[in-house]
Order: sequence, then structure tokens, then C-alpha cells
Amino acid sequence: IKGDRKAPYTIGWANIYSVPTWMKQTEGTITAEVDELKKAGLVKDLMITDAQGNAQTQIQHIQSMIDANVDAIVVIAGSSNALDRVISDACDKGIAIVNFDSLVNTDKVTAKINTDSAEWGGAAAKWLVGQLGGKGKIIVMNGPAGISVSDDRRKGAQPVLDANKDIEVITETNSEYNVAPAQEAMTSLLFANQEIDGVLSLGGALSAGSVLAFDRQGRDQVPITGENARQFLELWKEKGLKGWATMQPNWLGAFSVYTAVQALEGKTVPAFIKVPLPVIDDSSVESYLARAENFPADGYIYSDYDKALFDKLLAQ
Amino acid sequence: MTLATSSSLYRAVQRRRNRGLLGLYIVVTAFLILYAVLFPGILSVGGFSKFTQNWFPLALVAMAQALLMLNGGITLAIGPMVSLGAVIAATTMGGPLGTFGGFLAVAAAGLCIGAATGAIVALLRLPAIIVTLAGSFIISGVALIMLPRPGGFVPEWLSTLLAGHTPMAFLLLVLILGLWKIFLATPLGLGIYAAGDNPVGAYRSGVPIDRVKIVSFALSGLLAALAGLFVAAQTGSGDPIIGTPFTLNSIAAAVLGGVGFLGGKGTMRGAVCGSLLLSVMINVMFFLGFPPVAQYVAQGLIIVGAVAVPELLGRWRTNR
Amino acid sequence: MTEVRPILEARGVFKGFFGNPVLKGIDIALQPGRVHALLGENGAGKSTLINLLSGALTPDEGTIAIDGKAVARLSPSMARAAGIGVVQQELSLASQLSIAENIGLGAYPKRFGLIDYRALARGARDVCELVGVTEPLDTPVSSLSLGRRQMVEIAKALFAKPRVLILDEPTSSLSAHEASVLADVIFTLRDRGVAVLYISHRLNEVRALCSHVTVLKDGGITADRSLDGIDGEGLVRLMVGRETGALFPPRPDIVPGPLRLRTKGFSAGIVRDADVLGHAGEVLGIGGLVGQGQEDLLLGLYGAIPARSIETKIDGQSGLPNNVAAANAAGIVYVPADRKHEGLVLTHSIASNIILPSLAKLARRGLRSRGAEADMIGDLARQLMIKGDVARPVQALSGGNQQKVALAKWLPLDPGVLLLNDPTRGVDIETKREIYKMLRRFTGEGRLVILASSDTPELVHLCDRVLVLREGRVVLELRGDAITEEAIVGAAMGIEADGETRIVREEVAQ
Amino acid sequence: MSLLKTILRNPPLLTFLLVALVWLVAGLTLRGFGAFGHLRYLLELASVIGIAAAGQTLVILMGGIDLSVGAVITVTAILLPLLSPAWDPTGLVGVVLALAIAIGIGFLNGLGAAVLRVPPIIMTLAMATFLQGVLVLVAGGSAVTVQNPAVILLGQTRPLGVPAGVVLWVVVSAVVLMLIHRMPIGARFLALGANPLAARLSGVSLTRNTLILYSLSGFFAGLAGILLLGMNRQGYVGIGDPYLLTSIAAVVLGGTSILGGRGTYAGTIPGALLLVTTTALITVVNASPGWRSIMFGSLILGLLLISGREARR
Ligand SMILES: Nc1ncnc2c1ncn2[C@@H]1O[C@H](COP(=O)(O)OP(=O)(O)OP(=O)(O)O)[C@@H](O)[C@H]1O
Ligand SMILES: Nc1ncnc2c1ncn2[C@@H]1O[C@H](COP(=O)(O)OP(=O)(O)OP(=O)(O)O)[C@@H](O)[C@H]1O
Ligand SMILES: [Mg+2]
Ligand SMILES: [Mg+2]
Repeated sequence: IKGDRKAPYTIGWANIYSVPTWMKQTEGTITAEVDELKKAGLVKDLMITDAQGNAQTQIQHIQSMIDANVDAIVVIAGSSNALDRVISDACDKGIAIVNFDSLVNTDKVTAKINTDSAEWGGAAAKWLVGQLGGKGKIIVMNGPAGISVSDDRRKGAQPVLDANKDIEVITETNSEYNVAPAQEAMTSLLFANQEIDGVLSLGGALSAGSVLAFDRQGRDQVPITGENARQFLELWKEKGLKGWATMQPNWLGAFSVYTAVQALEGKTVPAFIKVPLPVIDDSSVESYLARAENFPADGYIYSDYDKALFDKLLAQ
Repeated sequence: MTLATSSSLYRAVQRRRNRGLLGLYIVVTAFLILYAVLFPGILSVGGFSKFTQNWFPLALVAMAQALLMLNGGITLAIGPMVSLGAVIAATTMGGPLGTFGGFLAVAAAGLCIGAATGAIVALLRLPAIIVTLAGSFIISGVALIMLPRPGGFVPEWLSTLLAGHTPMAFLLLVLILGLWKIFLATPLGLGIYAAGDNPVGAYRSGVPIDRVKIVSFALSGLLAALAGLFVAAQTGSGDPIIGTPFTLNSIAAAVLGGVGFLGGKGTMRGAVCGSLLLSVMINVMFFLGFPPVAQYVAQGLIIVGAVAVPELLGRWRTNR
Repeated sequence: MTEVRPILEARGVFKGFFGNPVLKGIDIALQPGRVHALLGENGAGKSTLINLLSGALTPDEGTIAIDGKAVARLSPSMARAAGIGVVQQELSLASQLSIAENIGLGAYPKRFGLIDYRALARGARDVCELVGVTEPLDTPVSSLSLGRRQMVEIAKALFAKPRVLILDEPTSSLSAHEASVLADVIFTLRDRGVAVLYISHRLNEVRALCSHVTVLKDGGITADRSLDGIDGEGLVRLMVGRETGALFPPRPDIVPGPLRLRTKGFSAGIVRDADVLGHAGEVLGIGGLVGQGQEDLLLGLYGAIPARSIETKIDGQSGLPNNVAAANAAGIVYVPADRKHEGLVLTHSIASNIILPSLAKLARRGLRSRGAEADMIGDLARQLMIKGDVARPVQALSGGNQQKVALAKWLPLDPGVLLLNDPTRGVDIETKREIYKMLRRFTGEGRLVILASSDTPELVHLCDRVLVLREGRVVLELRGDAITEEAIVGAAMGIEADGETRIVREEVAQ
Repeated sequence: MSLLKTILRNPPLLTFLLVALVWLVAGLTLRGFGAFGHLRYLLELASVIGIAAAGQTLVILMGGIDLSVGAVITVTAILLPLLSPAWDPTGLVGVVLALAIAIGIGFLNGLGAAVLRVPPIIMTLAMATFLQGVLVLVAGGSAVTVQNPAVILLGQTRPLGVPAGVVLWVVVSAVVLMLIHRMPIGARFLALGANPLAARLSGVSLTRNTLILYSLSGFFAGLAGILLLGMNRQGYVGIGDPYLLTSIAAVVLGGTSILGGRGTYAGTIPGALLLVTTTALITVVNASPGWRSIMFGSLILGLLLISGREARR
């Protein structure tokens, strides 16, 4: 962090795509946090851009933020390496950069904040193996191909699967992180495979789609992993699933803004902040569902957060 | 009146082609001026370089698309071709081929895949739109197999050369436009217009329309692959899906630039101008502080307006 | 006959489309220094034959020989390289390219692999001067009128200095002046030893230009002889195969009926301040050089282009129609000159084209009635002698038959005013006669026919009254026996421009 | 011999035969593929594409293209739950309102294309962008679970074992085929598609028909959106995206000329089936995503080689 940067700060939020619900919710936590910080006199302005899913446009936006000389940039990367150069440019200009969710490769950032995708996959696989008693035929549902998050989660699951030779992955498919395509893909797989003991689903909407597919084809539900998508959690309860879920908390956005401001204020922040994965199981699913009404129907019920939690994470 | 001197025929033809584009030129200039007012830094070498770098790949794919549309075709495989170009660059340049070999590999892949697509369209007489749709799946599949997740390697010096603080991208664009001009001054190049406009007539006049089609697909593939190479250099690595949004944007840029679907109508400079409008619009909206909602809405309105306003003005003028 | 070796020959060629034979064993030999006429009714296969001669089509059987040597697979570029220049019936121009770029297409002069624009301009200027194309060479072809495009097409054929020049109905959209320029060009080339093949339905042109004739009929050759000692009647007999009557029906002496159309101060396109009157039962001719506003006048009355007037009454209704549907509803119909682009949906069937304007009329409760449609189509096809299956695409019809379809489709609407733009362009003499008869029948039924024509004899012999346009203004009105070729051409070219323009005005009744 | 000729000359029939062939081969070789339930499911999936492609067929026949199909589907699916008033037990009010909005969007497309003379591809692309903005604005772009009884009925019931969506598709097919082949307006669309100038001079109003056409396209996209919502019980942003390219692909695979003026919805129906079948085939094949993408592209290309023959000049 260089230059004459004094509160109140201008913060740029370079989103890759604002339309999906997860992004809208994340943006909600960011604006809420900014409002807080404005009250505290720390933030003056928030500039929001939406690259409409185009990494090239995102580069252009970040370049414009550099040109406009914002004090901090909070970013979800549209590609794990496409932004490297423009971000290191921004870093050279002394702008505080906090990158969360989809991370960039370069280390020339103020902080990277994320949960561990490999751990996500590993934990999910472990739970499923446990459910099946270490033996059975499973289907793996992946997110879209060519995306690091999807790839990392799958990689994280592999060692667990390797360690349990009696778990057979009968087939594996990729789908958008959306209910309809996931349901469509799972339905086809259901017809092709009569015996399925479990589903290792590596994304929230994917799980909801799978459950719906089992339901509509009149098949008995099997143990399934997933994410904190409200629809999945509701189905979990409605169908009495054997389920397990974790999440990519939306408040990573708020936390990133908080971190950026802390850094601008001269606090040292860790270069990499690993946010522990909250886990939802039979014991906690009710508590999440109790808050469901506060979240959109196709949204994600994230765990609670507060300043204390942020400070604790920063103190790592 | 015949021309006074025969040497000015070429220039006269060129000048006439500019005439229909006046409306677009005015719109683009207005946006550029607005941008310069909002962000004077664009007038510095660094600002100019960065801006043109971000515009460059879109300009290339707009050219790649316009080339085919002028010939009466279209391609939906632009995006995957960009991705593949980036992937080949990022996977070969670190290997035994070296940087130059990697460059050649990208160019060869673009040319060959383009020519193959063109051959299927021309010789089997299949509709280009659906052949290239199928092609887009095949090409993106290849890109995913070569590089399942973002990564690879592009030498730092290449990135600095192409996407550093020099207006290299702009110079390259000027160079490519110059080459296009030269190509248009060859019988084969002009054949693209003739065959796109009136294929039967062109065939009867002795224009080898199948060869023209294959060549235009090949060149279009080359341009798209080079756009991919540039993206790889700009980002320092490859990404198997980075090109996806380019497909629709290339069509939008070309049509904004006055290139018609039925072939033969439009100019390359129009398409490049269309891409410039799409690109500068993003920056202008940022500096005007538009929130995302307004960005979407304004983008829709600007695109429609850029086509409709010159049209309405023209009609108003003729009706008076 | 002297033994001159032909430059280009067809020997026993057969060609059919989808199993329908068009040419059945045709021989034709083009000799240097001779203008050879190829005659035949619409659909006889003339264009098909020249497509074979120029490599655009390959014969099913038989050979094409150049300089006595049979050529295996002639392609258009080979033909062009061998010195065969063709002016196709359908234009082969690229509309967005300039005149010069079109003229050189397929035969550009090159320097270092690039088009040598300097040489192109020189060559193009020479041929343009020859045929009288005076527009700047950089003008895009799209901004030229049909007649000018035709001249560019001719210049294009001449550009590569051909040894054989094939012209397929080159004069059908040319003015009299342009046609005479072309005639001079043809004579010059003939004297230089070029072999010319000339196709036209205008027999006086054929007699003036050609010395030898081949007549096609029913896929075979009915005559291949010198033109010496044949008069016009004889030529027609060769083509039709029987004795024929007069081309133009007699002009009836009946008094024109009440006014059907009156417009004062009419302006549309380049037409300014025209006053037009039209009575029931008359053929009103519109003459002038090509592109003097004849088309704009018709389109304006038809509501297809913006038009205004001080006062207009059509069949008792006042005001100009402001769109085509309104014009149709008021009983006004229009037959365009460029039937391929404006008159017909070429790729659709004859039946669909005929039915298009009367779809709504024949529909019952919002649904099309197949029976009623078939009846109507069959009726019209019989009435107009359109032969063959009506489910064929219109583009498979010959030019003359296409024109019949373009006209026929309007008849079910029972129009009161017919606006016809050069309806006999490219139509063979028999069909012409039929069309003329039909027009007279229409007027006999009390309709008004407004006929713009580039064929002056048509104006002279068919029309009851003629308006001559120049630069968008009505410069002359003629009626009855005062309608002569001299008067029309004189006014069209502005020959008495320094004197007072003679306008024979009718009293504006009512 | 002549039978073979008739088939080869008739793209819709050819495409149907192709679908049957693929089903037969896949049913014999792949476990579970040929099961009645699976085929029925494929039909159900195809019905959404088929209905969305109904409007697209009309637009393409008239020489245009509608790139806002996906956005209209999404907008309808997201707006419908918000538009269904609680006092209406049938849910029809919400359906009518949502369809009215879809038609309105189409009408705006038509206005742009006919009156402003913006090329349809640009107009509809801009409209799609515009709608994204609207989505962000409406309810923060998020969906509400559908409670509308009419929509749930449409998406979930199976009268006589046939999914209601398939029934809807049959009705839509009948209407569209009727419109193209038995109604004056169909002939007008085709004439405008093949030669707008000649059609205009024959008294076919370009403005009027363009407005009707894009309104129809909006209507069918809206209908597809409602069906999709019923099948998923929940709309979400992006739910319509896959249907943009598939609707165009179904039309072209069915032998309709992308340049307009030639084709029929009878080809689009098997075209939609073919796409769904191919996707299902690819899903059950166990391969890496790259290879699956390659297989899908090659299959489309291969099928095109067989069914696209007619497009030869
Ligand atoms: N591409 C084609 N496909 C099918 N039939 C065709 C084709 N071209 C020509 N024909 C048919 O071949 C016959 C001869 O046509 P052609 O154009 O050679 O006649 P033409 O003598 O030039 O007539 P016109 O004087 O009207 O120009 C016509 O019956 C026409 O229907
Ligand atoms: N494709 C076109 N190119 C140039 N001018 C056109 C075109 N279409 C229409 N016009 C002009 O716009 C005017 C109105 O045309 P429009 O298309 O609205 O008429 P229409 O559709 O035939 O009739 P309606 O008013 O019943 O819709 C016409 O007078 C014509 O001059
Ligand atoms: Mg002919
Ligand atoms: Mg109108």
C-alpha cells in the first residue's frame, strides 16, 4: 500500500457477473458492510462493476479502477490467471487488493480470502464414504469444466476415494451450477444406472437437481452431499434425506471489504486468510432452515457473521 | 465524369466506402471525447496503451467475424477458437517449441481449423451457422483436453512486449488493418465481396467462389487464434474457456459496424469501429459511475441507438 | 457457305433439369466476324445454351469446342481466359463494389499479385467510353439504375477483349439511345473479327444487327440459316412455326369512360408537380428515357414510397394511399419491372406467388381454403397459359412466364387501376401479343391501365394517351394519332428544350 | 427407390427417421436408455425446446433471428411467482400477466426491427442485455418458489401417463403448423422471409407482420418459461440461457433455412428431439468433459451431414 491514502476511502468492487443469486447475496453483504464503514467514517464511496461473465471486460474494469485511483479493490476473479497482470499493476500503484472466492494466481495482492476447495471436496467425500460404510457405487456431480473451483473440489475428493477401494465411482458428469441442467443430467444417469448408493455432489444447486431427479423418477433417495442452497436444505428436510452440506459463505464479500479497510488503516493482514468451512449436518440444518425466510428461494443460507468473527479470522 | 487521373481510382473507392459509416464515426468519436474528458489519462502513452490493449482482442474477433459475414457466412466458433489459441500458446511456449514455435503452432491451428470448417461449408454446402456451432463444441473440447484448467506458461517478455506499457497492441492492429487492405487489393480478397454479394454472378464471372470461402474461413480462424494468443500474453497464461463471450460480441461489433448478414455489405473499418464502440462504452459507463443495472440497460440502449439513430436521421433527411 | 473455322461450338449438347429435357442435341457454331442471332420463345432454352457455352453449366451429353478442340470440363474462368465474354440475362454484378471493380471481376490486371488499380482504371475507362458509361468509375453499382447496370455488365464482358461475345437480352432494360450505342459497339467488334451471339426478343433489333440466325423450339433447332431475305414476318414464322397476326391489337375507338384517377401537384421520388388524369377504359402510357421518374410516379401512386399531392381522387376516394395495403384495398395494383427482385418470390412456387395478394380474400374464418385456392390458381394458369406444375418454384420458369405470373397474381383482386412498369421486358413476341390483348381486355372491362415502358413502339401502338417525363417532370402529353416515335423520343431527349415545351392539356373536368 | 427419394427430399421426415434410428440404436446398446420412462422424459425435455423454438422457427422463416429467447424465458420464470396474486385460486391471472409481459417484450423487439430498422440480431441481443438489467432490478434478480397452481399442474401432472408439458407441446405444434401452413399470415411470413421487397409490393405489410411475428416469438418463449418453471418449481437467473442456442439449432437441424423463406415447424419438432437425445447420450457416456464436448459437436455435425443435405444448392 502506497501513496497518500487516508480515510474515508473509495472502494472498487470488481464483480465478474452480478446476475447469479449467489453473487447478488454476496453483493448484499458487501453493501451492508460498506454502509457500516461509511457510518464509521472509513469509507466514502463504493464503485461496483459487473463484467457480465467476461474476464476480458473485468480486466478493463480493474484497469479503469486503477485509472480512477480507487484506494482498494475487492475482486472475484473471472479466471484464475487472466487478471494476474492487471492486478499486479494495481498492486504496484499501491492499491489495496483483496481477492476472494475465485482466486488469482499472482501473490501480488494485499490478501486472498477463501475457503479451501480441496478440503470441501475431501470433507464431502469422507462423509459420504462414512455413510456408505466404505462400500458402494456412487455418482460424482461436478460443476462446469475448466473452472478452478470445480476442479479443486474434485481433486480434493480423489485421495479419499483412492483410499477406499470399495467405493466405486460408476459415472461422473459436469453441469452448470444450476438446478435444471443438474436435474437433466442426473435423470439420464438414473436411467443408465439401476444401482446407486450415493451421490457425491460438489455444489449446492447440483444437489438440489439430483434430489429432484431421484424424486421425479420415483427412485429412493440416497445419501448426498451438497451446499447451503436453500432449495437443497428444504428438500433435505422435506424428503428426510441423509445429507451433509458445507458452504462458500457469502459474507466473504463483507469480510473482504473489512479486510481491505483494515489494511488501508495500516493494520497488517495475512496474505492468505483461510476461512474454515462451516458444516451443516442433521443437527444444524434446522437452525439454518429457521432463518430461510430471510433468503431468496434460489439463494444460499449462509452462517451468521459479525465483526468479532472477522477480527478472529484476521488474527490468524 | 470519368476520373481525372487513373491512379486515384483506388483512393476514390476507399473514400466512398467511408461515406455510409459517418453516423457510426460520429457516435464513436463522441464516446471517445467523453472518455477523454472523464479520464484525461487516456491521452498519456500508458493510458492509451492500456486502453487499446483491452480493445485489441475484441477488434480482432470482430474482424474475424466480419470477414465471414462479408462472404455471406457466419461463425459461432469464434469464442472457442480464441480459447484454443490461448491454450495452444500457453502449452507450447514453455515446451520444446519455444516462443516462436508456439506462435507458429497457434497460427497454424487457426488456419487449419478455419480452412477445414470452410471446406465443409463450401464443398458440402452446409449452412455455416450450424457447422460452426458443431465446430464450437469440438474446438472447446480440444481446448479442455489440452488444458483442463487455467494455467500454462507464456514468457514474461512476450507479455511485456504485447501488453506492457507500450502501444504495441495498437500498432499491431494498424499493421493487421494494413495487411487486410493489401489482401483486399488482391483478386482473391475482392472476391470475398463479390462472392458474398452475388455468388452465382461471381461464379459465372470466373471468381473461384469455393476457394474464396475456404480462404476466408481460414483467415478468420487465424485472426481468432491470434486474438487468443494475445489474450494469453495479456494474462500471462492460458484458460480453456476464456474466449466464450467473444462469440456474441464479435457478431454485435460487426453488425454495429454496418456489416450485413447477406454478404457483400459492409467494411472492415466499420467492424473495427463497432468493436471500439463496444469497448469504450464499458469504460465510459464506469467513469460515469453507472451501477450494474444501469450498465446493462444503457448498454442495450446504446447498441440499439447506434444503429437506429443514423438510420432515423437518414430517413428524416430524405423525407424532407 | 465458306469454310471459316468457328471459334466456339456446341456439338450435339443435351441438357435437362431434374429430368425435364430442355436442350435435345443442339449444334451451334459461332464464327468470327459474324453476328449470330439466337431466337426462341420464352423457355426455349436460349439462356441454358449460353450457360453451356460459357462454362456456367456442364452439358449432360455432347461437347463444347473452342477453336475446333473439344474442352472437357469448361469452367467460367477457363471460358473467360479463352476469350469468351458473356453478358448474362441475370446480372452478375456485385452491388457493393465499384463500377471498375465489377468490370475487372475475374480478370483483374495484376502487379506483384495485387490488383493493379491503375491499369484497371485505364482498361475500365476504355470500355466504359466505348459503351457510354459516364458515371465515375468508383461509383458503387448499387446506386445505378437497372439500365446503367446493364451497360456496366456489357463493359465487363468487353473488358477482357473477348474473341467471342455472347449477349443474352442485353437491351431489355436499355433506353433507345443506349441500345443504339450498343449496336455501334457490336458492329465495331464484328468488324474486328469477334464472333457475336445475340439473343433478343426485339425482332427489329435482330434484323438490324445479325446476319445469321439459329432458332430453338421444343428443345431442337428449327432453323439455322442466313438472315438474308427474311422479313420480320418470316422471322416470327420461323420462331412460332405458324402464321401470326398483328402484334398490337387495334386501338378501339370507344370514348374513354369517367375519370378513375386524378392527381394534381403530385410529387414522389424525383417526380415533381405532376398532374395526371386517367379514365376508365384507357391505356395511359408513360414514356421517357430510362430513369426519368417513371418508376417513382407509379410507386408513389401505389403508396410504396412517400408521396404527396395537392389533390388526389382515385375512384371517388380522395387522397393518395399511404401504404401498399391501402392501395390494394382501393383497387390499385402494381407490376414491377424488375420481376426477379420486386415482382416475385423466386424461390417459392408459382401457386404461392399467385395466391399471395388474395390470401385474405380466399380465407374462410381465418383459415386458408385449399380448395378455393386451387380453383383460383388453376383458373389463372389456364387463362394465362402458364404451362406445367404450379408447385414448381417460379425461378424454374422462363422470363416470359415469370412475367405472366407477376401479372396474374393481381387479377383476383379485380383491380380498377393497373400500374405496369415495363411489363413486356424480356418477353417473347407471342407472350407480348398475349399481354397486349390482355391489357385491352382489361380496358374493355372499364379498368385504367397506366403503362410505363422503355419500348417506344409499345407506347405508340398500344396507348390511348402518353405522358413523357424528363427529369421528373411531365414535359409532353400526346393522344391518339399524335403519338409518334419522333414526338416521344424528341421530348424525352429534350430536343425542343430551347423552345416552348408543348403540353397538350386536357380540360380538368369536374 | 422412389420412397427413399421422397424421404431424402423431405427434411422433417428425414430428421424424424434419424431420431428414431438414434433411439433404436441407443436403446439396444445403452442400458436404460430405451426405457419407456426415459423416452418419456426426453420428450418432456424436448417440449421446452420445442415450444421455445416455435417462435424461433417463425422468426427465422421470416428472415430474422431472436436472441432474446433465453432472456424472455428467464424473465417469465422469475416474474411469474411475483405476478400471481394470492386471491386467484386457479393461478391463471399470473399466467396471463406473465405471458402479456413476454408478448410485450417481443412487441418491443418488433418495433425496433420494423420501425427503427435495427437488424433483428442487434435488436434482440440488446433486448437480452436490457432484460438482464431488469432482472437485477426485479427482486434483486432472485426467484421465489412457485405456488401458482396452474403452473405446478402444467409442470407436474401426467394425464394418461403423458406429461402435461408434452400435451402443451402437441397443442403448440398443431397451432404453429396451422399458422404456417393453413393461415394467410404463415404464407406472408414466408414471402417476407424469401423476398421482403416483392412481398411488400404484393401488399404484405412489413411493419404489421414484423410486430406480430416478434410478439408471437415472445409469447412462445414466455410459454416455454412457464413450462420450465412448472417442471423445476423454481425459476432462477440463467434458467433460460441454454434455450437460446438450442432453439436455433433445433430450427436449423430441422431443415429450415437460416436465411428465411424456406422451412417448416414440422422439421423443428424432430430437431428438438434430436438435440435432447444427443445431450442425453453424451451425459451417460463416461468420458472427460473435453471428450464429451467433442463427441457432441461431432454428433451434430454427423447428423447435419445426413439431414442437412437438402440445403445443397
Ligand atoms: N436452374 C434451373 N432449374 C430448373 N429448370 C430450369 C433452370 N434453368 C432453366 N430451367 C428451365 O429450362 C427451360 C429453359 O430456360 P431458359 O432460361 O434457357 O429459357 P430462355 O430461352 O432463355 O427463355 P427467356 O427468353 O425467357 O429468357 C425453362 O423451361 C426453364 O424452366
Ligand atoms: N425496407 C425498406 N427500405 C426502405 N424504405 C422502406 C422499407 N420499408 C418501408 N420503407 C418506407 O417506409 C414507409 C412505410 O413503410 P412500412 O413498411 O411501414 O409500410 P407497410 O408495412 O407496407 O404498410 P403498413 O403501414 O400497413 O405497415 C414506406 O413509405 C416506405 O417508403
Ligand atoms: Mg433467357
Ligand atoms: Mg407502416
